[in-house]
Amino acid sequence: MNKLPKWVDVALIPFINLVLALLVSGLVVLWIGENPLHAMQIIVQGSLGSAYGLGYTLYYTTNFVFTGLAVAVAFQARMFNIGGEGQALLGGVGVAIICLGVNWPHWLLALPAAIVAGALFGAGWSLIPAYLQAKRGSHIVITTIMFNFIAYSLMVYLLVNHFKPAGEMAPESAAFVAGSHLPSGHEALGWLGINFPKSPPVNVSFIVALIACVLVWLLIWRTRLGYAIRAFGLSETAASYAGISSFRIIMVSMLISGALAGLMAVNSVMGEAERLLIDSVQGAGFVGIAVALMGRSHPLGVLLAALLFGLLYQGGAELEFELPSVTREMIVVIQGLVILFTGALENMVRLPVENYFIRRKAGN
Amino acid sequence: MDLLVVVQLLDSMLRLSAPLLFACLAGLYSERAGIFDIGLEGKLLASAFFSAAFAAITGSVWLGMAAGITASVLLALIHGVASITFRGNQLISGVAINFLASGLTALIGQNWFKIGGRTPSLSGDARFLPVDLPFASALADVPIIGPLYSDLISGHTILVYVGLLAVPTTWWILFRTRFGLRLRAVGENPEAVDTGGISVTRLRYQATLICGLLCGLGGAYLATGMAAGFIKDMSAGKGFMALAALIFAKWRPGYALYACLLFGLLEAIAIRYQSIQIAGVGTVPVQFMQALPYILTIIILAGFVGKAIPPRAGGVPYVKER
Amino acid sequence: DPAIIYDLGGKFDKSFNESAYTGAEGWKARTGGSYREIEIQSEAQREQAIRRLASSGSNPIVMTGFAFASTLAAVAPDFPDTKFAIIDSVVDEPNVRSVVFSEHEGSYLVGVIAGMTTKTNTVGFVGGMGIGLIKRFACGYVQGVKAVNPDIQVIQQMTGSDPSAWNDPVKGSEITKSQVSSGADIVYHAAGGTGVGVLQAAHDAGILGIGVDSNQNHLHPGSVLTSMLKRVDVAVDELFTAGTDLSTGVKVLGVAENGVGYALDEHNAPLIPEDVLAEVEAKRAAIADGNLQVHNYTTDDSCPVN
Amino acid sequence: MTAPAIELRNISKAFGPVQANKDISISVAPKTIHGIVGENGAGKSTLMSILYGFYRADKGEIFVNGEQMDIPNSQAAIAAGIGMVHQHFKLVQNFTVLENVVLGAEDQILLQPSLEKARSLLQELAEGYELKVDPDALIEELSVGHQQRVEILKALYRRANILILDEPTGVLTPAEADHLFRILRSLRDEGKTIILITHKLREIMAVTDTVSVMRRGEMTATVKTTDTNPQHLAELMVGRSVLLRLQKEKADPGSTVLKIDNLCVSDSRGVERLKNISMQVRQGEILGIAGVDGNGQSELLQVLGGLATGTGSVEINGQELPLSGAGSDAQARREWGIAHVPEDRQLLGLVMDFMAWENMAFGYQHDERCRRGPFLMDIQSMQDYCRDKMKQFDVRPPSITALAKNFSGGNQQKIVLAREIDRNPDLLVVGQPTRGVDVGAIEFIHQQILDLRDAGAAVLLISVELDEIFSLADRVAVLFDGRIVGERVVSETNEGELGLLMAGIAESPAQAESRAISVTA
Ligand SMILES: Nc1ncnc2c1ncn2[C@@H]1O[C@H](COP(=O)(O)OP(=O)(O)OP(=O)(O)O)[C@@H](O)[C@H]1O
Ligand SMILES: Nc1ncnc2c1ncn2[C@@H]1O[C@H](COP(=O)(O)OP(=O)(O)OP(=O)(O)O)[C@@H](O)[C@H]1O
Ligand SMILES: [Mg+2]
Ligand SMILES: [Mg+2]
Repeated sequence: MNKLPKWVDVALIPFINLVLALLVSGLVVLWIGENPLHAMQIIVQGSLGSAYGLGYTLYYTTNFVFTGLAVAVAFQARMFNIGGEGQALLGGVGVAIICLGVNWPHWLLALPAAIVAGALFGAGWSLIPAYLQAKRGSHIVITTIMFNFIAYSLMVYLLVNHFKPAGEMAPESAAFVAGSHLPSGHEALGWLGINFPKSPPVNVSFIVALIACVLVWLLIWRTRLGYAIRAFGLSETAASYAGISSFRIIMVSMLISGALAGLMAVNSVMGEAERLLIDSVQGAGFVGIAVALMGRSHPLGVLLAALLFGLLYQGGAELEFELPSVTREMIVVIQGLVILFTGALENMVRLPVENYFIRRKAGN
Repeated sequence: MDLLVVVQLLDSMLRLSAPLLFACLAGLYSERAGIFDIGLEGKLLASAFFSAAFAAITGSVWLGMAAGITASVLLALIHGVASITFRGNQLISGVAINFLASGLTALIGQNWFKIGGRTPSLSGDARFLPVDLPFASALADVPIIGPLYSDLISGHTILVYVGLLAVPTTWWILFRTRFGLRLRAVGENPEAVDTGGISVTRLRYQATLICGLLCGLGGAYLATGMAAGFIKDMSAGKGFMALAALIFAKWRPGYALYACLLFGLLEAIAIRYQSIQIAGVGTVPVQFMQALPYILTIIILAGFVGKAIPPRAGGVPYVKER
Repeated sequence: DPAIIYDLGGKFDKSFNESAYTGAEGWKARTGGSYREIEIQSEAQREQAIRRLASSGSNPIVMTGFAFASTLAAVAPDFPDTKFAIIDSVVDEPNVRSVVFSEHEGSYLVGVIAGMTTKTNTVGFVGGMGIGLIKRFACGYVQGVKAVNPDIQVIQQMTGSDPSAWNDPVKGSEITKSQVSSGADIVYHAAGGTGVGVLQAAHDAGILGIGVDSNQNHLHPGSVLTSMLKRVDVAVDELFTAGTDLSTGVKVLGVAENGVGYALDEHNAPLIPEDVLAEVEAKRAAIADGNLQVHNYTTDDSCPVN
Repeated sequence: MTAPAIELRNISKAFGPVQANKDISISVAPKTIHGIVGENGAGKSTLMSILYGFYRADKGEIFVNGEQMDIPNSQAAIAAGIGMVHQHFKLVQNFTVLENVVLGAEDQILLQPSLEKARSLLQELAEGYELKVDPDALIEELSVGHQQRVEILKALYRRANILILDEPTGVLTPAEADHLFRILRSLRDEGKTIILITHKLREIMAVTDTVSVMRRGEMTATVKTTDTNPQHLAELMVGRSVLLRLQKEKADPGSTVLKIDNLCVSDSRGVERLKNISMQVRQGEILGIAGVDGNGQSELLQVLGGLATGTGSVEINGQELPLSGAGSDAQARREWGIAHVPEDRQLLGLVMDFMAWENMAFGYQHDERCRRGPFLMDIQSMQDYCRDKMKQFDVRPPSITALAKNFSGGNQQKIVLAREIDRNPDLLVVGQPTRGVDVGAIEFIHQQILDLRDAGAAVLLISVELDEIFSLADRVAVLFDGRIVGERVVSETNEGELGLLMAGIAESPAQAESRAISVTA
């Protein structure tokens, strides 16, 4: 019941939330006995200060764009998909099957196949939670949490019993066929004559992530399905009045969400590891929650928030390297604080800001 | 299977289900009061770390436990402030708390002890040691009763018994006291409580704090009773499993005990046998055993085996004036 | 400068990684040099860690653990001017030194000690992941035990099939408790961080544990019978000392090279009487000069005794 | 003269931008039944909730028995001897009656003694006031009438001397209501003071001693019941002389559009809310459905709008309309040419966080006008259309990008109406079209509905406002307890007759049926 200027809602409040989260993080760093400004400098320097760092930042960003979009799409339908972790793991299985099973002549053929497989497997892993929510009202948060754990177990089982080449000790699949190798930043930019370092794992999946952002934006704001999803998310009762089927919206939004999470494997499994590892997701499914919250469930916001978290992740790795007393768990703390301030404690910031603007308007 | 193996398995089940039980009862108080809590995991972890850390520093497991409980209660308070005072999303708050606990424990652990985020190994008074119940050694040689009593029932740390006692106590508090009545009411219909002249906020904070306390005990048990020190992420999903047990138990203390024992038993089996041969079924991989609690919970949630109806006002912030 | 990357257990796992750490620190103290180190936190960080160090000019780069094998095989060709060394696995690249240990020989020796010490004629073994490397430990151990007395029963259990099996003390202690109740009075572990729980549980139950990799005798003085030494510390020191001149190829460290052995110090001396000491020393000499062949599980994926 | 039992001075309360109470003063004499009447949203419940400590007033003073009191919470109100039966019951559904009664009034830590005490007291009260209810029954198993008794028992158990009842009869059968009034009288005769909120003038006249009238957050008058009459009260309530009727042409009904036979609808708990109703509406005709809120009107709207399932037969232009399963959803209803203006525009009719142009297509997003290609929306065309409609219906402000929640109630309703009427539906079902809408807008909305009728549509109008029925409808059917208890031609009936029907004091269903046939045939 208020008329806040739009920029307050989409920019100012998230910004204040972020500043609060960073302030508290700074206090933690201070408590550990390091200089927060110095730590900040290392993070920024390490993530943006060199082509090398940027390459890693963008690699992480790619992961977080996928999982962030996954959470965001579900949020639009007021579904809280905590299962990105499991869906991304399963997406990895799909991608691995494609990259191991076919002797691809060229990555341009392998990539679409892997996208389809990753999306299908990811969506498949959200199918049962979605169905149970839609048909039986089983809380999606609980079921997706359960499915994350089931996915971990399934992953170990699959790797140990099916993917692991005989005689190998580590639970990981064989290396993917050479034809499924995605051009890295080094190679791709090399075609344009740009010299980009060899090691960072950023690869053409980054482009796929950007395309996914555009497609999600189109879906949510330009298609009739997106219209229905948003209507359902904003008012379930009104949606039923309009003849929008709750079953259909829950299923569709959760399947799209799962598919997006599964797509993350194209970057991490196919693009980076080039084999299926046991924890290829590394918590990115959860980072997606923070990303979607910060990004206000809008693809552009998700992209920016994913960049922020990519920066934190890469910077965090450098931080650990440079300041041994600040381990990379610092990033997990920052992530928790961002989720706390932008998600759970939103009203703490929003109410005073709202009051301020309402009073200012009244004053005029 | 001979008696010895069974006793061993049950013995192990008791040990393994104790942390689940604490967390499950913790969740029970919170959710019965209408506050969903997926941050049980984080509270367990925080408590595990701080109890081990303080036990290591002070040499006293009791001081350690107090520190663990304090940490867990502080996290519970954050959850309370977010979800009661500021009417935030309880699920998001829970997620945030899990992250905070996971990050802070490793970070502080490394900072304090510089051994990779773990605490030094605890020994002597810095740990909860098994207590022998009266007559345990005297009865040990009596057939059947002997092993059952002196191996299975006796010889656990004090916290295991506290956990078991917490079950009837919780039942009694919920169903036999004024506080319990109000607590259950506030999770079903906070307006009824409010118009009855009782503060919804206060009740919910109380429930959250009890939740913190119990998670604190669970964490202390994890690090100073079951293990001899803290290692990174040692709660390893137990908080979520407790949540599963809570749903499985349909938010009732007695069933909660059974659910936790069942999950503990599954874990005990999974630890001992890397694969299990079942006649007619074939080999059951250990991963299936590990996933079984979650699968069972999904089946319950799906409503195929009885319906788990959560407290009606659960997860919804109490808003009096829009 | 040289650099080292520790595996998931971290450099303070009181075991394998810690032994590598001791070696690195020893080198530093001795030469006054400096080195860089990374403890990886997850599987997916392996590659970043290697590349990070290689790009920043560290040379040679040592990594501890077989799990680095596939990653290293993929990364090493990208840095032809950098020398890499991997411990516990063989990577066939021109710039990689592979260091493997004859764990079966060391395990055989502690098996002999266990066999001569057990009173219940039952001893236990707790492995980490059920992989070939660990079965090599187990098989050597069983051979040693049975060499003393073929009637001794050896209970063997693995902790799990994924890397978390290296870092789960609670699981280790649960398994140990179950072995104790089955009559074992000595339990040997080859389970990294999980072993902390094994030794703890052995101590709590009043039986003897046997440590692995590092000398773990001090963890519970009087309750750790001995430790199977795998001189990762010696290997790391040697690799660091060789520096950029490191020769590549495979190097096997066994009893003869003093790469493996058993620990004897003030903590466990009272536990090992003269006759046991004499016997195990005799075996050690026999293995060293080739008179005694201990079967290596990984050569044919099978063990002659069980 | 004794001090008033309750005196409120200059109470004001705002909910955000809504000024629910403005500077209200009222005085209630002890040992009387004091009625408060007012339209929906007048602020009656808010005022009483302030007195009961559920809300805090922004300003104003409260005196109880002559003493100034601060009532920060319900506990304080209870301590001051005030009890309240809320419009929406505040009971814990899966608790027993006993547990609900003691909740918040337990006198010690242990529960059992309190429960025992309550059990015996309940017994006494039950006998004293005819308030029988099984103390061990779960609330969810009780009828609403019994649930209300529990609420009254709750108040009495807390030794309330001043009892507030907020619209207690809205959900009661007439027999239950009469029973309630008997109880209220005997409570008063025992020395208790009772404040009765209702918007049913019949009840005010029947049981109160004094009556206060509220309108739009203000107190407009307090009079002795014996000194007034319903007509006068009604004028005070709506703030104008009643029956401001539009000029309307005589209906010229054509062929039958809607034919309902033996329609039954049950709610989610399986309680039958519509019982074998039958009716017909023809082209160019408005059939009004009158009745007290909660007698099945919502279910009728829902089943026709595709929001609920039912059994029986409904025909549209002679074709059988599916009442459950495939093809019975709201989308399908629109394809059948049924437009639905829901009772609750904020909950159903609009997505409050959608912009005006998005809401203008709501439910019709698959129309040719809204689509571009197989997936996309034609945003340009949707916006142009919205701009047109907003001009035509004089929606203010005329901003197509404003969110629905930022329009006033009347303008929100205009958006819904514009959208539904514009499709030239064969049948328009409309619920409470002017609830919470001001006079100017009412006139406009009524005119639109009449125009639609004159253009040949069949209109089913559901309204609790008899005024509205008389202004618009050509025929009127009265719903009572899920049944149609009578049907009249509007020009041949009067408010008195309909009021009796609405109160359930009427002909038998069989009679109603035969009359319905004779009227429509
Ligand atoms: N908790 C609340 N938050 C915000 N607005 C409210 C709240 N309660 C009531 N209102 C608003 O205050 C105004 C007065 O409402 P109130 O419930 O007091 O009316 P009422 O006279 O009791 O109406 P009714 O006859 O429908 O019960 C309405 O506009 C209503 O929407
Ligand atoms: N929460 C709000 N924030 C901003 N503007 C509002 C809000 N509520 C109402 N308005 C604006 O204030 C104006 C008056 O609103 P109000 O609800 O008082 O109208 P009203 O006089 O009741 O009219 P109606 O009879 O049409 O309901 C409207 O133009 C509306 O757009
Ligand atoms: Mg009201
Ligand atoms: Mg209005």
